[in-house]
Amino acid sequence: MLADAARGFLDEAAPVSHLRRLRDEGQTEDKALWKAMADMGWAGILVPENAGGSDMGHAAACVLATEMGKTLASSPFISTAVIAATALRQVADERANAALAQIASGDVTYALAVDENAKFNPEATQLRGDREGNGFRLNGSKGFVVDGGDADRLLVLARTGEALTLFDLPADREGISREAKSMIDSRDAATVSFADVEATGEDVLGQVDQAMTVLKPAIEAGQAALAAEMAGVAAGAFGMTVEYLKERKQFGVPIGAFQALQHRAAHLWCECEVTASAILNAGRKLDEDPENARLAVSLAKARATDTVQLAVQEGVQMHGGIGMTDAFDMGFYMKRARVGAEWLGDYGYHANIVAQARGF
Amino acid sequence: MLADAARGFLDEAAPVSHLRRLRDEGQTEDKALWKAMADMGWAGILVPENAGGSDMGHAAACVLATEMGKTLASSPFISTAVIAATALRQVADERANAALAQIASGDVTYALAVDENAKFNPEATQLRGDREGNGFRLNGSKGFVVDGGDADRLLVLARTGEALTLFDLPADREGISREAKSMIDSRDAATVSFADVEATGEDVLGQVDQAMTVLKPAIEAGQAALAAEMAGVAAGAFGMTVEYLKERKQFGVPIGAFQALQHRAAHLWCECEVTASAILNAGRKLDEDPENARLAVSLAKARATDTVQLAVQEGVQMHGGIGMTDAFDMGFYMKRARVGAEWLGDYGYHANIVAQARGF
Amino acid sequence: MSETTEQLSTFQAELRAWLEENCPQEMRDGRNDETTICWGGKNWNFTSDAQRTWLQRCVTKGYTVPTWPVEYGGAGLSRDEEKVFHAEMARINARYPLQSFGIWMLGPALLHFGTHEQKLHYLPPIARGEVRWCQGYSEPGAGSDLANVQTKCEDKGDHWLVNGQKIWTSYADKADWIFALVRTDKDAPKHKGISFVLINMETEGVSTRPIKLISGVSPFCETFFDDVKFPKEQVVGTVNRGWDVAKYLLTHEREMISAAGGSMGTGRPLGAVIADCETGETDPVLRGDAMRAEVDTLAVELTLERYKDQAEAGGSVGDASAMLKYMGTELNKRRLELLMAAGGSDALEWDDGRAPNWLRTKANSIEGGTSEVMLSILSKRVLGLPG
Amino acid sequence: MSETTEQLSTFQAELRAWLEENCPQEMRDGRNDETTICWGGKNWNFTSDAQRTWLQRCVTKGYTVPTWPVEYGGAGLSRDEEKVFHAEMARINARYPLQSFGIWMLGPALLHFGTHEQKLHYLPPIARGEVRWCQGYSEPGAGSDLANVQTKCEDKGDHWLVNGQKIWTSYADKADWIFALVRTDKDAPKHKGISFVLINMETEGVSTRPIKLISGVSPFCETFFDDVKFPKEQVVGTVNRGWDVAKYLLTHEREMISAAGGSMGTGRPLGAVIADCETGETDPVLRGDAMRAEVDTLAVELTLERYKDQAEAGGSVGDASAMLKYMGTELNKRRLELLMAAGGSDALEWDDGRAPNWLRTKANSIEGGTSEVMLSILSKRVLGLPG
Repeated sequence: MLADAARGFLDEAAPVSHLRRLRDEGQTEDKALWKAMADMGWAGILVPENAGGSDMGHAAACVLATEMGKTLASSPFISTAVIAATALRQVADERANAALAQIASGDVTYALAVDENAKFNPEATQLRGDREGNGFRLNGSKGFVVDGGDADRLLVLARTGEALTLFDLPADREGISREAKSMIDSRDAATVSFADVEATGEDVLGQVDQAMTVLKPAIEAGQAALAAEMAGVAAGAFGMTVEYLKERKQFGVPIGAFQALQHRAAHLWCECEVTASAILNAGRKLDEDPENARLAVSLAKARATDTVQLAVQEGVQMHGGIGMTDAFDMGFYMKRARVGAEWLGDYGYHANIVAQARGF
Repeated sequence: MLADAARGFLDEAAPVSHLRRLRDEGQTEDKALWKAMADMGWAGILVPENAGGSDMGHAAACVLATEMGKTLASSPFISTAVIAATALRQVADERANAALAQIASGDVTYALAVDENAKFNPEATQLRGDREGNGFRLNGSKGFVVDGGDADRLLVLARTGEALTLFDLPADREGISREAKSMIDSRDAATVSFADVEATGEDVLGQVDQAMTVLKPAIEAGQAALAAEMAGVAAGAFGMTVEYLKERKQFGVPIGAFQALQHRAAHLWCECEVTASAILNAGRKLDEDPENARLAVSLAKARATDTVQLAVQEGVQMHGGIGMTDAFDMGFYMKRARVGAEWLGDYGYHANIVAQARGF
Repeated sequence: MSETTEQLSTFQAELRAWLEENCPQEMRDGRNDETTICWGGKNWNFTSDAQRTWLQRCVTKGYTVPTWPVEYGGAGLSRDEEKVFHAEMARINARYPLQSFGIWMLGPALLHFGTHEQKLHYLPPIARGEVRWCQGYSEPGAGSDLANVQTKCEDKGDHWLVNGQKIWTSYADKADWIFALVRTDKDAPKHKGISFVLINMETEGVSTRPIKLISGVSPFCETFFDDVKFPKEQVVGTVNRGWDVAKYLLTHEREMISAAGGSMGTGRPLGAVIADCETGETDPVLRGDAMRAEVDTLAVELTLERYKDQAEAGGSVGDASAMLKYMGTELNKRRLELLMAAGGSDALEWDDGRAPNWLRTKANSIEGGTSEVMLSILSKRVLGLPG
Repeated sequence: MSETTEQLSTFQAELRAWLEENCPQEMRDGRNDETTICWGGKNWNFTSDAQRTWLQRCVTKGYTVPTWPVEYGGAGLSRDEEKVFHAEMARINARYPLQSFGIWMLGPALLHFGTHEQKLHYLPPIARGEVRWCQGYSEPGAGSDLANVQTKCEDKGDHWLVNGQKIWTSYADKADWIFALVRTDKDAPKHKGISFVLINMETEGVSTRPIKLISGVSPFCETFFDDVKFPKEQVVGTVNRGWDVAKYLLTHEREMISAAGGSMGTGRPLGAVIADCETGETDPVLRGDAMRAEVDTLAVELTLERYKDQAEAGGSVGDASAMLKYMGTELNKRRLELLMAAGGSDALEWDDGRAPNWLRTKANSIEGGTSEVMLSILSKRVLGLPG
């Protein structure tokens, strides 16, 4: 039901042509679209009702993310409505509630600034948060800050001595400079530099030296939603491909009548179905038993990463020459899939977590 | 030319039914067959002419091994004519020449006793060769000694202090006991135990503490020949499968008319062709530049291991139910392929050598 | 059908206590391979007293067929209760008390197509492990084309007369009864002249011959019918409409073979075996492949559960069950290849025991419809591709 | 054709000395990507003086087309000498002085099917990098069916008149001439009414429109012929037998695309890139996949060499070249996927430069005949499977 409603809205308001238009205009953000999503309760899907949210939970967030993936809708949904909202909920003090309300209303967007190298690895954070008086002074830089070019606020992971602390800062705080990157998926990502940025105890999200208490659930929620989006990207690419197999004629017959393509398409469908199970399971687990969702989330992200790669590769190949052209949408799916594969941990990262959880 | 002659002989003297008959009779050895091979110069293919061999080189040995693989001919060819002959050639003293002559004539067979655990790893040898007086006392045991149940002599790798020494012993030396194993490929392999086995300096092949000088070329020659045999096993299984695709009718047409099977068969053919190149290259390299053949040999073994697995798996699957029955030959190919995958280093072992040689 | 959480908790607590008291220690090793399965039947030889005791105790509670109605020998569990049941069984590593083609296949077919009399007559003996069934679908040369039924079954007024031959009949040499597809109208179109019949294997004219597989075992037979007479009422569903029953059953068979994936082989989790392997930690190829296989295994198991939930909720699984069959069996082959690789040369000896399991999995993607047939079904019926 | 070892050694020594003296340092970085290739042609803008110098020096020795006969601008090298040539070039990481469709495709076609006059007229300007050629094979909607040629070419007595449209013409907007398939007999069977013609791109009525690819670049164009007239002698081979030339050329194209595999991408060996990757050493999935790709790369390269040897020895490669195309391009896609994975988030930025190469490889298994067409060719013509 939620899926149907979302699909109806997205097909209308954010089809692939919408992303294409943004790209052609050199934009990565559509404020009106995000406002419309907020009005439907999407921005507040993980925000408590008393803070103005719809509080529908992670499984529902995954449903939305999947639908967004199908049309490649460009929005700060995962960064803001999933990751930041989940982080803020772990704190749940007055200030956090106010921030949650601003998320739900669509007025404030967030980005997560964690990565410092080419691979996701929060524990390796080097950005320094040196104690100074009652506060901190931040120095260092973050790369691949998804949605970081346009975001109003940043969640910044910093090394405070031996431990890690999470800061919630306005993006225009003095000393922060952002450089928007030209990304292959035509979405927003930035490098963010911190030069003597001052932060107070007020800016710390959760407890000093206890970043992971807040960040772990936020990252897991984000990984699950991203996996869901990737499953949607796979489904979108697969849908286009199956339609093409039925329509396109070659040597006098629809190419979907060729058994080799039939079997590959059927195999891909099976992979999509199996991945869908892992996504459903991750959303449910985050709602029902969030303390123990690690395995379920990594399973979903690993499967989705694998499946979406196969879906876009088969998508391009089965479309033949037209699949390679920029004028056709398949390339957008392939590029988004590549970004989704890397963000918040790649296949090997998550498969390794699965293996460890399974005792090897 | 050599291949054609070999094929003619093997189709007649050692088709798969020959291995089946040996198995059904509980045998692993056919002395008459080996004698016939020796008479054709196969046993002496790597033996110098002055020791009665045909000295045709490693590329030729690989050609023979490939043909033997096609019909699953059971013989001590790799253990004796390739591995032992190559080892003995490294020494080339009078005693070694006499031993080479006995190999060439087919009168003496060898087995290589190296493995002690489930994975090939000569450097990890623990079997003790303690110095005693002018000689040695051997204690320990070797597993997966291929052709070791029937062999007349054993090449035994032993730890002599920090270093390794290779012994060339008669299999009936006092203190040696052999237990033939029931192997899935119906070929000869044994566990060999050494209890206070006495060896003299005469029994050392090459220099004391210098096993690898002799053993490394011997193992590389064996690996190349085994890779070649596996390429032959793949070709044999593939040949049966293509024939079946042409003959077998299902839903009223030959199953080879189904495009999905056509493409899989064509892909398999491509894999076989590419592996054939790696085999040819390994044989040539061993003949022309044996000091630097490590990469070429591991490349061949890795590729052959991969290809033969695909060939037998597709072979069974494409044959459907009949492929699963013992009455049909495909199972013999699958089982030999499995043994060939493990002997003298598995895929990961050799792929790792390739990676290291390529700088990663 | 839907219980409150409280009811479920009560059920779980009672079940846990019952299992604790009734499941013999020997039956708690989680094994599920050819040497430990209890197949039941008239001539069954229990491999241990514990196996006999465990079966008998489960029979009294209906736990051999937990979801079947109580009147037919089951426990009448709902889908949620069934999940609890399996979870509690798994918690103590309990072996299944009984497995059989009667449970997996004939039971579901009779529950759906059988008359009340047929259900009462045939189901309870299955639930009690007293009658062992085998299936007679495939015929020599027909291969994947299951509707290509040549075995002739003539209406002789007061009885049927059947002549012909079946192949790939699992354990026909050990079964008491067979359910089979026979041709009752040779002039009708291929799918319209088939009936689904039940025949006692002791009937005069029935004979079997085991087929030895490459794994060395003989789970399959050829089965011959030579002027075999049997009563008119031993037909399930409508005469000449047996293909409907067969199609329905194929769905169950697919799920069964797929479900077997997770627990086949050694019964130990794949990761544990790889971890034990000498080079498992250091060989990135083996470790990487094992990681992939583990990810896929968990996801396929979740999919099986999801489809069961869907079926329980009234949604039809239908042709999509071909996906479970395909993915489950292909995955299982991959898993057993990895177990063999992890076993190195030790696994190459027959005595080691791994090889027969490994070779047996090669049949998984052939029996009950090949992977190729599954993909064709999916491509045409689920994706709607032409041809 | 076969030299003594001594002759080869002499050639090698001379070549090495020549290269040492003549190959500019800047041309020794082994690069071979869109930004560094020298395509030549009337309007070519050299990217550096070194690029110009390097081309000119190679032209004087015939090293732009080392195996072509000297009279047509080549160096007349034998197969063994060619191997030495490539080995010595690789030893100093020398860039190719010139690449073009004239060298790869039209040249071989003319050498095989052209008249002596045609060879003398067309080949030397290709060898000197003065004329840049493009190919006009595919037409809109025809896809893999290259013989589905609709572009109409009429015999007007003293000239040809051509009307129609080509698609996927590589760099047509930068080319001086095009070689194209046109239909000269619309009533003949599909493969029997096609001719292989040569048209100057400056001829009135020829126009092009670039096609932007997902990688952001536009290596392909649509090319339109609108009442284009050209001389009667600009036909290669026999009129209406152009398909023979096309088939022959496809073989060369397959080898070309396949051969490009090894050197495409960053030009660095895969392993080095993986080793640099943060998680390359510890992530068994990435490392295992890279090991596999490296094994396959070396074996495919050996296969290409083997087939070249075979062709040199007089054996026909023929349809088996479809294997080189298929294996080479599929492998190249795998390699670039791995390079992207090794690059992590850095590789996701356009400025990084890896992404265009990665996306470009996706076309490799489509252009010049899809992987599916290659597999069908192999299955029918090499394996002899029916249908």
